[in-house]
Amino acid sequence: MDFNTGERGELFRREVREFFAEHLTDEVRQRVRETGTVHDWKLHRALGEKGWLAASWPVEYGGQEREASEMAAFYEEAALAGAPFDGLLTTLIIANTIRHVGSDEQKREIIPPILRGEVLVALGYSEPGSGSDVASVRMRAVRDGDEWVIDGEKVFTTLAHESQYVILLTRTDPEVSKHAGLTMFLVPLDLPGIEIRPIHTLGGERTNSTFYAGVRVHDRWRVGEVNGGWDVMGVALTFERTVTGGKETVRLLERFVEWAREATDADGRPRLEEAPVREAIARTAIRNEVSYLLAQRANWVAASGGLPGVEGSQSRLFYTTRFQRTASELMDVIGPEAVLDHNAEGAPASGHIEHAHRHSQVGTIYGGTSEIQRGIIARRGLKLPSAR
Amino acid sequence: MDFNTGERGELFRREVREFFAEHLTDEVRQRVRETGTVHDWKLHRALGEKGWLAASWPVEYGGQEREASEMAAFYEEAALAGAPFDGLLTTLIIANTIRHVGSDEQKREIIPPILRGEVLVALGYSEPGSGSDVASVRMRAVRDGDEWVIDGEKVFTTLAHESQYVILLTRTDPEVSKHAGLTMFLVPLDLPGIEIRPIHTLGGERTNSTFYAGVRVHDRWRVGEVNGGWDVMGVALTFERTVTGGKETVRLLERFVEWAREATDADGRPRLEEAPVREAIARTAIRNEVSYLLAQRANWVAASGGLPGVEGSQSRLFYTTRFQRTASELMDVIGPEAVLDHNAEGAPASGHIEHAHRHSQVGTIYGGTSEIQRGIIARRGLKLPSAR
Amino acid sequence: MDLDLGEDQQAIRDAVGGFLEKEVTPERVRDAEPGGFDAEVWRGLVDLGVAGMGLAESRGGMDGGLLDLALIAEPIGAHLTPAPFVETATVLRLLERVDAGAALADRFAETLASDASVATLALRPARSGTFRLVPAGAVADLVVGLDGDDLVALDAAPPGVGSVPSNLGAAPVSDRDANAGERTVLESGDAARTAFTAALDDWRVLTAGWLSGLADRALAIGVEYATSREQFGVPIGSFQAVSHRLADVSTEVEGARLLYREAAWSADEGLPRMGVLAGAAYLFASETAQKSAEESLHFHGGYGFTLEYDIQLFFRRAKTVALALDAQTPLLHDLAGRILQGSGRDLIGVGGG
Amino acid sequence: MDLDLGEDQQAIRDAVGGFLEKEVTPERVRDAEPGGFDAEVWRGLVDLGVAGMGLAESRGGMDGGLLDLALIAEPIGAHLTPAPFVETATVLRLLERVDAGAALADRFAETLASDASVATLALRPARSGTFRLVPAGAVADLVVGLDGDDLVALDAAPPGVGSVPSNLGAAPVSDRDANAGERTVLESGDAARTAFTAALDDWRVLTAGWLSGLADRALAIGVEYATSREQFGVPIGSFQAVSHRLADVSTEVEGARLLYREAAWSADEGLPRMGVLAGAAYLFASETAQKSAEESLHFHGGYGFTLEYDIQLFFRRAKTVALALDAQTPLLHDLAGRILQGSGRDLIGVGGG
Repeated sequence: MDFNTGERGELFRREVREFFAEHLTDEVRQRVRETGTVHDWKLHRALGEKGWLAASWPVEYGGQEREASEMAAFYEEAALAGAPFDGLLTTLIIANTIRHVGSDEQKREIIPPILRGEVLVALGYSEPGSGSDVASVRMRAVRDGDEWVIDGEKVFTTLAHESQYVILLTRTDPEVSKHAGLTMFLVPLDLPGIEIRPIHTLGGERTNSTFYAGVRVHDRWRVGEVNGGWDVMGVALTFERTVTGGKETVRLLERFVEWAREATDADGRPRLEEAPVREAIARTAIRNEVSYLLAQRANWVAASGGLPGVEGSQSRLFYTTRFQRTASELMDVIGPEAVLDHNAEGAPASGHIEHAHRHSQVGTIYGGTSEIQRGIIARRGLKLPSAR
Repeated sequence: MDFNTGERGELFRREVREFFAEHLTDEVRQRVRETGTVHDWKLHRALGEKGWLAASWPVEYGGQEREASEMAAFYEEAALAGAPFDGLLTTLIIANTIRHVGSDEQKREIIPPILRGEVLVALGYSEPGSGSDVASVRMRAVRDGDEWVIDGEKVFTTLAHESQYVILLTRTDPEVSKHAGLTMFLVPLDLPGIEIRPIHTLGGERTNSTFYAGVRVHDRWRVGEVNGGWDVMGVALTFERTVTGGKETVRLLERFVEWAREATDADGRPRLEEAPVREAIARTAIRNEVSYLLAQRANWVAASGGLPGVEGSQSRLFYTTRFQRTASELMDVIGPEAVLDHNAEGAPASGHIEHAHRHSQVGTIYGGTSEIQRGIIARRGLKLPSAR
Repeated sequence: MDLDLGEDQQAIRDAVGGFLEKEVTPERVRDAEPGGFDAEVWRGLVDLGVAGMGLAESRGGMDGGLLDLALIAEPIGAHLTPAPFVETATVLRLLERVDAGAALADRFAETLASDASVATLALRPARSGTFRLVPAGAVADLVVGLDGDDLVALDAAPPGVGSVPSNLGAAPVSDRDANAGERTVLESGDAARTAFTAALDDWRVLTAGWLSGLADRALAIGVEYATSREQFGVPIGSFQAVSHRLADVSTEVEGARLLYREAAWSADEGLPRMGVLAGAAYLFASETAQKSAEESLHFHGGYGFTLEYDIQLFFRRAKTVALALDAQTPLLHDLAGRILQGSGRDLIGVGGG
Repeated sequence: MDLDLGEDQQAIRDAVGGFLEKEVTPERVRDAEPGGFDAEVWRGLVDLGVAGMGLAESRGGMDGGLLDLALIAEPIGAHLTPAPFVETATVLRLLERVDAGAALADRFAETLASDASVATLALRPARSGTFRLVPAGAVADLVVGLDGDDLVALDAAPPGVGSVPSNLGAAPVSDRDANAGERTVLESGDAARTAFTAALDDWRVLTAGWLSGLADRALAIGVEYATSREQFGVPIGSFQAVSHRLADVSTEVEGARLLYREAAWSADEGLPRMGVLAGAAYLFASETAQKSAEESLHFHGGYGFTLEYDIQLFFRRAKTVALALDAQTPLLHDLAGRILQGSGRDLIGVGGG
């Protein structure tokens, strides 16, 4: 038993920290905050030049074969630096999926530009009528010779407005049971018939609705078998679960402590001396450590060759619910000024905690709601009978 | 809109308070604590002499026609005094039920001695296999001429060992749907074939398992129609919901404040000056006031001629869950000595809070679990579709 | 015990409810962001007579008690109305109560009718000559607050919604100079502190009413969504993971409503428990409003996170109003202090005056 | 990162687990109430070699590190074993660490083998010459504690289980006279406080292991009940109201386990974070054990409330052990103080040493 993340991890951590210190400017952070587009092409290409976009991959696929401890350090440092990496995350999920189940042609065409940081892929699973019930998608794809004609609508197609491709879960056979009639396509976003409309969110981030009217896609863009979309989805979800595991709460606590050291009460005493402030620090630190450990456990299972299904759900459930609770509690401790946001002069911690309060609300939803995670844990982890 | 409980209520409150000050001795309290039998015959008969066992009833039935405010004051004062009135509660539920759906003979035979405080009735609904799913009882009652032969087992037959009667929910027709084949009987506990075995509980209270082997009961003890037991149960449950609405949390806070005024920390300062102690007082007081108001609302609905189904469930849900949380939190504030019980010298608040921690665990179970209450509120109050 | 509203109370609630339903739509609430003030809506409330309800009849008011006012604050909160009803009502009650307030009350009654003036209470004593983050401070023509030993009223031109520091709930808060404009000392010394505390308690009760309205509406939105939204072939409200949590919220919403009403009633009855109940009502309504909005938002799934849906409007205001007075722990300590000054049993939940 | 147990660790866990499964049945736990001590069970742990595992090999021990010990504390807690493993292990580590402890360690190693002696740490400094409510104080032959400026070891006849003040968890606590028996000063001044703090941290980690075991077993009992108990024709574990709450508990149980292990590992590695992790591990395991036992008890329905079912044994001990050291808020303050002494990022959840 060894909790060390390993020497290689620590070496790489320092390198990553230096990289972000150099490339992640306040200007980038500000632009991200103002536009809500959590991606920066310059930074992304710089990561590509470093070879870090898929650093864990085999050398033959353009990777650096970095071990789990290094990858954990990479994502931790990116989160701690507040790097805008939503595009990196979605794109790598699909790159991984293509690498495992894509055609050789797809691999050749897609993977090199992805790794160079020139191409982003957005996720098109959710539809207005389907959320937790992912398999109930209605988007139709109908075969027409060598092509497929796609009609329908997707929501929460985050970064579609910056991406070159979108991966679409479509219904190709409406006659069979809902999981059996799905097919996945990787669709270039510059095809005729595609429309992208922004959706603005509580956290300030922009996402999109995307509309597809008679979009003609060549069969070579099909990923996996016809009507085998649910299997592809299973592969993609595996990568989704292992990639996430944020450090936003650590950053949150750091900013809170910074604030408490500087702020003073009506009598001029540092607020760091106040009992509720200190209790909040202790509570948050405990949650953060448990979040860290549950994430490490999921990563360790993956690194040991396992599929961290239950472990991933536990990590995600704990982290996201505690992130919400912590942000809310920290505001309660700060008091009336806590509601000031980053645009207001003198906002505590430059509005970071207020933003976290808003932003954290999405954590218990995307990538599977907390209810979905609890269901997975109950059924697969605890072997409880199926939910009614 | 008027939150006064009314002058009559306050007058009666004083009278009741004086009664308990006179009749409820420390000796009684101690015996109750030691035996776990939450009933005292002498006190019960004294209540009967006062005419208070069914004080709200019409004069013609031996009542005093006291209004809702007086009854609320009665139960509040009884709870605040720590009076052992489990027997009063179960017996009155059945007395009320008999008054509404019993035969004239049953009324004549049962009600006068009940009101004199000479007779107790225990509740025999639950069985080992049936808890929240009350209607799934298996106890059989088979007709044999003018008699019924009863076989089966009941659990949680509290006070059976002190009672003259038990009300039994039995299955008289196993062929029909589970709610349709039930019949209710009022059974004298001195009949041959009945065995009573104690069950000791976490709260220190004693309850019983009761066993019935070939018990022959005359048909005149049947309450309501043959196979109409579920309707009788509905009537009985209505009375159950309106009677309860404890003040145990108020007593708990009083005892906690008393303790905090007297106890000192390592430096000799009164613990009442400690921040966590004061925060706990404020939190508890808020919960207590909301508990009080939700109970008053249910009583008001009942007093206005309504059936406080949703209101009763909300009152019960809030009160019982907060009682648990409060007892646990107060212990956390007290510290290491909080675990000492009433038998230990120097136990904080004479062990009252430690006992409340144990005792409060049953509140979210009896009279319908919190889950049952939430289901009622969701379906009937919020009109949400049936739970799956 | 009678939990029904009086006839007059019901009639005014109906009138206000009709106005709000028609005028204060979610679009209107959005349009008032980020300044948080809609002058036309405020004018409407003035014309309905509710803005000045707490004034004496001789001044054109209705001599409304705190309960009457709080019962109006509830639907005003339910609609997230961008108009300073709570703030103005708090100050008018104060002016009616202190001798030195009479002349100001006369004058305000006039400008209320003519110009839809706004009054407000600075919730925290001035620090270095500034009242910080005063609710409705951006639009208030009259600001009352505690400055050292004096309870002062400042008749001064408001800085306008352009001065509002960007904030979570689009509240029209603003800092106000404690020495600006025409300054009247209403009370001094202990009398000032007593009057200020009483005004704060009024504000707490009215705000508890406002937050109860918010909580109730947020719950209704959640219930409606859970009833109509289907996943796995059934409405999501049929899942216990959803329905049981909404049942908890509904219980707390009922509790919050009863508690603010009891607090307001006790003020009108002149009961000493009023202070304790006001403190309890504000804290409980704050907690309930946040929980209701959070749960309801969560059950919207991804849509709850979008600005297109209304529930985020509730979510953002619940926290903002809950934090308007102070951090949470000091509020608990204030309440504990009041409870412990009282005579025990009467103050901690037996009720019945 | 390697979360598998080492081979030796697994072998000892298996041996201890086999012994506990066979000997420390729920009946045995009940029989030891209210005194909370079973001499035969303790003798068994001595004979297995685990009671003295932390002693140097030269003294007949295994030179076990804190992680080795904590990994044993977990199944010992899972069985609610009425034997002072945590207490004795804490003191033996202390004696091995301080110079003045060598002679005592020698002697204790002998009496442990011959008489199954018990050692314990008084968790709070003596007040007026008394160590109050010392864990295993009723049966400890050797009590170590802080008395003023001195860290003292008292070799004195234990008062026996008859002296145990009746308590929730049937813990063999007892008050101990700080001047009774043969008194050895182990350290004085700052060195005494440092050594005492280190011993307390060991106790925290071992107790966190014990509580994690309790939490895990309480969860397993709840899951088993929810799987087999039917209501409305289906197992109650198929209701989300049950299954989702058990899923929450299981997540926290995993977290508690990882956290005590990381804390123990960091002690063995000599990392400065050990103090923070020990404080966090004890608080989190306390919370988790209580929640697990409470939820599991609740899902038993009426049976959970009876003394016949085992879950109440877990419920009662969870709170008792959680409160053994101090009230909850002072523990948070202690932890906050340690965090703030540290160098920020390393101490608040990035991990990786």
